[in-house]
Amino acid sequence: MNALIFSALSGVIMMYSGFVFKSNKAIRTLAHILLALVIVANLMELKGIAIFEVDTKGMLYFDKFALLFMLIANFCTLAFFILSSKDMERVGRSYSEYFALLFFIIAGIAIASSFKSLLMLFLGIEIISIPLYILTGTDKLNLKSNEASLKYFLLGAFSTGLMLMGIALVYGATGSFITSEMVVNPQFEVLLVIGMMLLLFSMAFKVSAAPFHFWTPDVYDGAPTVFTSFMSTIVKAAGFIAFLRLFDDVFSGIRPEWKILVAFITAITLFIGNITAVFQQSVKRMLAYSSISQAGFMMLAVYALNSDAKEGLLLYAAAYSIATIGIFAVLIKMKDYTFDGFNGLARQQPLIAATLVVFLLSLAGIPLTAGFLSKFYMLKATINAGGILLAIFAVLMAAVSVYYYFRLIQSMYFKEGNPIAIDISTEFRFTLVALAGVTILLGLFPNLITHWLYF
Amino acid sequence: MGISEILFWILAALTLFSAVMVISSKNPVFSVLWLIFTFFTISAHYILLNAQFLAIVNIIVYAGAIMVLFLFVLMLMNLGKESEPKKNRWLKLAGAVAGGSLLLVMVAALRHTENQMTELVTGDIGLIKNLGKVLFTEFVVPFEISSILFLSAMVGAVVLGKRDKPVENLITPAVAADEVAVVSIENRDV
Amino acid sequence: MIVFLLFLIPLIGGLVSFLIRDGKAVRIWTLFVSIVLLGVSLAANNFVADPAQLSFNAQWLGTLGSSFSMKLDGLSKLLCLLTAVAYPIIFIATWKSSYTRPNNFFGLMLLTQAGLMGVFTATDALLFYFFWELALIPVYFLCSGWGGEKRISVTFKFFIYTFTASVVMLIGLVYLYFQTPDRSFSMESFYALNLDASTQSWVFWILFLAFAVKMPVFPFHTWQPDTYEQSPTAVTMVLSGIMVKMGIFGVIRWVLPIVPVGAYAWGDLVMSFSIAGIIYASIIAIQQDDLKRLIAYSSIAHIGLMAATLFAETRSGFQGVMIQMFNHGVNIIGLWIVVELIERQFGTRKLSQLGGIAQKAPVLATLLVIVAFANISLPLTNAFVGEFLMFNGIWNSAVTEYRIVFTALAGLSIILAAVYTLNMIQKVFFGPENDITSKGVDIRLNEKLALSGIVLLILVFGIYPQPLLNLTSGFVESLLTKINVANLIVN
Amino acid sequence: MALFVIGIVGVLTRRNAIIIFMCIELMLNAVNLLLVAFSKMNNLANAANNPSAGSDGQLFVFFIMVVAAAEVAVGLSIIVMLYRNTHSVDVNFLNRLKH
Amino acid sequence: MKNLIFLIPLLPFLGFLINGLGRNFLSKALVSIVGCGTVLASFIISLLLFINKDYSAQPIYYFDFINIEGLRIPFAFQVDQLSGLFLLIITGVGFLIHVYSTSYMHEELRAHFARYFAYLNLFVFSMLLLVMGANFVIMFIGWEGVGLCSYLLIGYWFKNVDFTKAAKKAFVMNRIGDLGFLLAVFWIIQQFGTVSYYELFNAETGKVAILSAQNSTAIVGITLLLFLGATGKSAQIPLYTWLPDAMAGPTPVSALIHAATMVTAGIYMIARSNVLFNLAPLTMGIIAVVGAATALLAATIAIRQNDIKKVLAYSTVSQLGYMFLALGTGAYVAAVFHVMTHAFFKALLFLGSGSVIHAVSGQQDIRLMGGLRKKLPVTYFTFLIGCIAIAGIPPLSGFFSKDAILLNVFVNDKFLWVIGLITAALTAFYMFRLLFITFNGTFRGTEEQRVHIHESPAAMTLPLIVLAVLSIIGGFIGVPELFMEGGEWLTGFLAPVVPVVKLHVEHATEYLLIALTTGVAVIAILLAFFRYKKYRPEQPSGFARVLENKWYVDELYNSIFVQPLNKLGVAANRYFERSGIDALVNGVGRLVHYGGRQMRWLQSGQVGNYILLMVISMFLFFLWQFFIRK
Repeated sequence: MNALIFSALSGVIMMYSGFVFKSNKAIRTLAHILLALVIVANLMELKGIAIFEVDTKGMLYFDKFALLFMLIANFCTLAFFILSSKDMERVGRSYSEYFALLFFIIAGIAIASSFKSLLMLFLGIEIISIPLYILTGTDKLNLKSNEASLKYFLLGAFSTGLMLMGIALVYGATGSFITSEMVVNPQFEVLLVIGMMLLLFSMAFKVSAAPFHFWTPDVYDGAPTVFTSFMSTIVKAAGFIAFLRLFDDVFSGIRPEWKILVAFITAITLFIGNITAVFQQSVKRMLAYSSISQAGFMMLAVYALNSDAKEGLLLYAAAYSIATIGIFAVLIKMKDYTFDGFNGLARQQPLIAATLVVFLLSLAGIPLTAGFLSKFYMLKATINAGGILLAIFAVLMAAVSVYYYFRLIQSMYFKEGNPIAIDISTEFRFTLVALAGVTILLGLFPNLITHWLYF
Repeated sequence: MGISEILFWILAALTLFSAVMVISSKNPVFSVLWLIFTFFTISAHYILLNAQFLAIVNIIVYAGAIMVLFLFVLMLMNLGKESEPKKNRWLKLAGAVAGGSLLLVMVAALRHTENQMTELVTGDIGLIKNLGKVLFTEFVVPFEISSILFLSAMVGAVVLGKRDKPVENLITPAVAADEVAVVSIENRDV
Repeated sequence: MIVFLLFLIPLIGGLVSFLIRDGKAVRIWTLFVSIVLLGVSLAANNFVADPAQLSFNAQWLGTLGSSFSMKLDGLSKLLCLLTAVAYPIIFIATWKSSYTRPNNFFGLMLLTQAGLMGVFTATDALLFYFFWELALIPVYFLCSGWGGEKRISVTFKFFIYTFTASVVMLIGLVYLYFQTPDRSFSMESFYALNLDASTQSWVFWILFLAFAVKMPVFPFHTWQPDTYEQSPTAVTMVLSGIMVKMGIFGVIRWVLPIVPVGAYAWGDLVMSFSIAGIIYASIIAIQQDDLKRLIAYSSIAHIGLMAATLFAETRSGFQGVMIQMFNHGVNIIGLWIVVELIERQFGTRKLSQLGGIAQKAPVLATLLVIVAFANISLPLTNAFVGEFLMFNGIWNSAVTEYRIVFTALAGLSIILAAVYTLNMIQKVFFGPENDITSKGVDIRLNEKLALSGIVLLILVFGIYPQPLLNLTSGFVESLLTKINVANLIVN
Repeated sequence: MALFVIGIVGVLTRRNAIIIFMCIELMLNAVNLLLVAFSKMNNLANAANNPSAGSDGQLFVFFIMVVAAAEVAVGLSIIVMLYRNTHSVDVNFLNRLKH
Repeated sequence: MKNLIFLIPLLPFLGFLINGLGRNFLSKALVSIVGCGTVLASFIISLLLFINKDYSAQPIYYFDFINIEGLRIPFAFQVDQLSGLFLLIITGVGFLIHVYSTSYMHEELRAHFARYFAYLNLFVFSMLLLVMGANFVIMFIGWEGVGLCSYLLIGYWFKNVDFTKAAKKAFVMNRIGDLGFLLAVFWIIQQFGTVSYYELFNAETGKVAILSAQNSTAIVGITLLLFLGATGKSAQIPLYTWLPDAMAGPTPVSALIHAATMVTAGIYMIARSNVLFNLAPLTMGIIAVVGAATALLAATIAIRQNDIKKVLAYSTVSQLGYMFLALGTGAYVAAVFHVMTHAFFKALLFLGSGSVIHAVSGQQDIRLMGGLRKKLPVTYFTFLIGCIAIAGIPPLSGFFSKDAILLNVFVNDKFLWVIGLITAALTAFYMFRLLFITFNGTFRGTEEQRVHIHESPAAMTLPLIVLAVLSIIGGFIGVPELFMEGGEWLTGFLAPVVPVVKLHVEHATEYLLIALTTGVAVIAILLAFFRYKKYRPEQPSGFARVLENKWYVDELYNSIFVQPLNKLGVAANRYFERSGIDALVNGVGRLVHYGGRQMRWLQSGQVGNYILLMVISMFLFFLWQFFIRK
């Protein structure tokens, strides 16, 4: 609750900061401070200190899982701010508003990750989505951005419709929106199943799982790269948390009904994400597809739905977000977004190239990085849930993913070229290295995150 | 078959008809008008279902504010005339067929429960007084949270509309209209 | 504790060498590290009797049921020794090769060594997997960064191939983890498993695939000749001398004792493929014009024999495989050194362009002939002992009905090996000189040193192999017990 | 239910962004209607003794309307922005981003 | 004395090491001294052993070569009568060849000279290991060792590509036999659990005697495989073709290979395992037939060869066939006896031919020789003795050993005896053809060569003389009792290893046979004399051409083994490897790539299509969930 309120307030403050401060630097500093405050508040709550006592009537419940995820999300956002917030200046003039929207999204994430009522789920998802529609379209003179924004909006609204229908049907079958108060009326079980399916589809849409992923590449590609970075990582992870919670709380009773469906969706997601990524020439678009394939892996958590899955999802969220944010942060600095644009980067910027390698290895799931362990958790959870074939399929697809991630490494290290990277500050380097360090650290000691769940 | 039931069937038929007209009208303006008509019939449904408050809000917010906004934008863009190029016939057909099949499947899955849904009851929970009470006790948190939503929508409209002067002027009233709508709802509740 | 040192020394040494900018200094440093490691390894093999010293256990990933545990038993000792011996020889042999960014090169080399040491000593499945990949990644960078013309695509194929297989193995390991009663990745728990026959038979494949690709067993071998051809020679030495042993090691440690029934059920098939691979690779080796490819195919043939022997499940066979792992490592490194020398001097590896080097470089020729004859396992060279025991193992196998056929067909390899190896000697060293080779000179001191070291190892273990046999005899005994007990239970 | 599907079909068959948007609104209305019906249906038994029973469904409808309003604001501003740049609201025109 | 046994092989090995490592420093004289001295020392020790009768079937254990549970292979020597005899032959004849070589190879560069002696020493070492080893594995070490050395020596002049190819051929052919040997060893291990001769063949506790009776298939298998090994090493059908090609090496090497060492290994091995072979009559039959066939085939080829060394080479093959014929009829002693006499006269002949070649500046074609009798008296005379000996004219050594063999064969199988007899006649014929063409008539070479002809130095003639003497008297250790009281000394000597089998033949028959053999030989010699007294080069025609081309066996092997193997390799490499397996592997990658490309079309960029696809998939999901799943 702390973080939710703080972030919402921060959003409001940022909204007005544009009138107060004229310098972007001041706005940026303010945003950093506010985010730090949010994190502090979050930590305090995790330690059991709540600043605000709000009775949510059982609609929100901030358990360790949610808080921990919020913490991860906030930390990743902080990293994102440090690495890329300067680049938001290049998107458009409404600098402070961007921050405001980002803070609102964080608030939405807080809601989506701690909902206990379908209403809250709906509101949370919408609070996340609406600012995203806007952020996607912020590069107003760029037709690609416009187009992406409209596509995102239309499809998003469509999926909202599906979600609402699903909620309505679930409500019809159970008589309540509060997850703990649901009583399944056996007469209406078929309603519940249809509702579940609709919710499944719409959530699959939000986390860009196939075959509801079509918006993802276009939107990620069209959106200003800074915001792609944010929306493809933290927001997506939040979607998964919500997804997991929803199915854990509401539909765990009818698991046989959806287990195969989820497995199927997972498999197609993995397949489409990886296979299509192979052919991409633009790193940005490749990352978009890679995010689909990573989503496939996270879907395994939904499939497995056990404690490993939850731990793993947290780890996954952290690992995936850090790595992707890092890569995007460098991508933003590049002139040329194609693979060839990275040729020879290792010569020019050895340190940055090395950190990128760490991130890519993490995404590919190579041991000693957080990416491996998070994938490992997912596989473990899946096998525990009996999906050994699915696990095998997943690792095969992971092997495919190595192909496109390593293409970038090849470009940087083994090809000659003269890439143009602009505006790389010491601070930027330092943060990247720190993130790489975190990636490796988590790869060695995942308990750093997961033990919070149990202490 | 009571009067309310007859009414229900008539309304239902009207609703569906107007909805079909929405999607089949060649002229977008007519579509909007048909949509408004649909909203009216839905409001009538609400009344049948004893949800008077919703019926009113529906008319005010949807038919009043939102649809006017739509119309406004349409007029602004000068899209009143048939401007839609021919869409691939096959694609259209495929869309219709796919949607139709989806309907069929869903209805088939739901056929056991279909009967239940038409039963109508009376009651007074739909009254503003009762709803307001619940809204500000149990549902106060989502209510506040929805303000975040509005704030972000507002900021968004501002962000998107900022640069070009003429459009900015256009968008701002839209936001204002929303604000007004919210305010009006709040006022009514209280 | 000393086992941890085996891993730690190259790891730290490798990380340090990244920081040494000076090319000369980094060479000296890495050589120093590798020699220290050799010392430690020898000490571990000979002077440390305390079992507590030979194992290492630390808490790690407790919630996952995995711990950082390592142990030196006979098998690990042997392979660690091989790794430790090979590196100084490789460094000395390639002393004069110049590399761009030498600090990265040597750093990665040592990291690979750390990974190898880890693979050979890990007694925890997850840890094993970690090391497995740790050994792979630096090699990928080494090959891609310093290799030949087509290095990028070739190495990529190699990497994806092995990676794919290894992740499938990971699934198998996790599956096994869930079968253990105490939910643990430790080797002991895995060994204690007693799965039913049908489970074993598919788990076997999941596990075996990774090792089959790594070894490689026909028909998973196609990455190998290309990779060997394109890699820098020092890396090729590591790859063929040590890394392929990871596959065999893996089967011995992680397949046979865990799914003995599966191994028994599929043994005939695997043996058939391995032996087909021996003949196939030998026949192709005869046709090769490129020295590196020739040796690569020869290696496939040799490894095929080892793979086949593993599934014969006899004492003699296992002993043979183990001693052969060591010996093959030594021999093939020797061959690569020769190739490196030839290529550096004459700028070509094509058999058709070489010839008559024996006149120009008699020392090289002599040493090569010895190494080459070790490659075809002539008696009194080290390889003979291994192959003798392996053939004997297959012949005396109790688990296959086709033992005689297998032995006879596998035996063809000693004929075919003679054909291609002598072909190679003849075309490279004998005959008249030509334009390319007439400029040649004999080898330098460091190269003599490295090759002499190899030759010395070849002869010493060829004449008196008993120390190596003793090293692993205890291990083989326990391995056989495990396999047999498991077979008995099921039958 | 039929209304919902008509909405979907509308989304499918039209290419004017605004009309698609309207069809989505249609879908939302279908949901609203359904919710109200369900809220009645589920509380048949206890409607008598608890005056506020079933109000959650209706309030949900209320929130949907709120959200829909916000969406309309954002959506229309996006459409307008696009129109400014392209002078078209034809979604099929939007295929600069593909593959 | 026994303590010195280990020195017998070790000394030549040391010689090898010294000469090999010091080849750039040691002078030729020093090399010669080391090379010959070590072998001489070994010979002296062997002789002392012989004189002291220090023979025993008990192995002398040194260390464990391989010792794993269930299989213990000690590094041990066994010097009994059989190996003792071989030791004498190897070191004795070997020494003479070494001495001969010091002169023959004198024109080589210093380093190569040393290399040559190093190889020679290694050769002797390997052969000693072969005969001294106390078990099959040690024997195998020597067995392969001589293969290696023959490879090195045949390819000694490595600049010549053909020579190195011949060396390769020798090694590969040998390896085929070695494989048989090796498999036999495994089978022995499986059957008996040991490879030690003592444990296997010992009359009291020998495992063969105890275990074998029950399983005759195994025995037949083992013996057949062993025999396969022997055919490789001892140049029998079908693996004999390497031996004539092995003439590529320096002539003394040929002498060493053909006379004293290598090729006798097979005989030694079979004689050594006579216990085993006696239990396998089938194998014995096969050996006899193969031996006879080889003897005849090689003899026919030898008639038409024009290379002086090739004639001798085929003669060797033929004589080896004789020995196998003897072995096959159970006459182990006769075979060993023939090995010994053959060692003498064949070494003599080879060294003689070397002397000839040396004299005519490296010319080997007898068609370009002739009339050398006057110029090379010593050579001619010793060569003549060699020819008489090999032709089997009494009382030279060849007569006795050949007679012993034929007698045995006659008792066992009349048909094979006829073949033996024909072979004997052919032998006499081709040897004297060689003699006459080479030494009689007039010189047919170039003028330059003619001027250059000279008798060889003492270091070469001396060994010739010694060998000639041995060829004359060597037969007396096996004189049949028919001629001399207390004859058959060799049989008695070898009795501890090879049980004595008494033949029951009438004296009259025996005399008749002797007369027949001798008569046939004499007739053949006369024929040769008349035909080749005045030789003129002639064009072979018809059948002669077939003979000159060695029955086209090489071509046959080439077309049924070598070519298909090469073609298979090329095909495997090109079609199976590249476009088969590898293409499959790459194909997976390409498929993924292709799939990626096709997948892109789904991403059409059109919102309408996206929604349509979503709706269709929703529809399918619903369909599946509610109608298909249940």
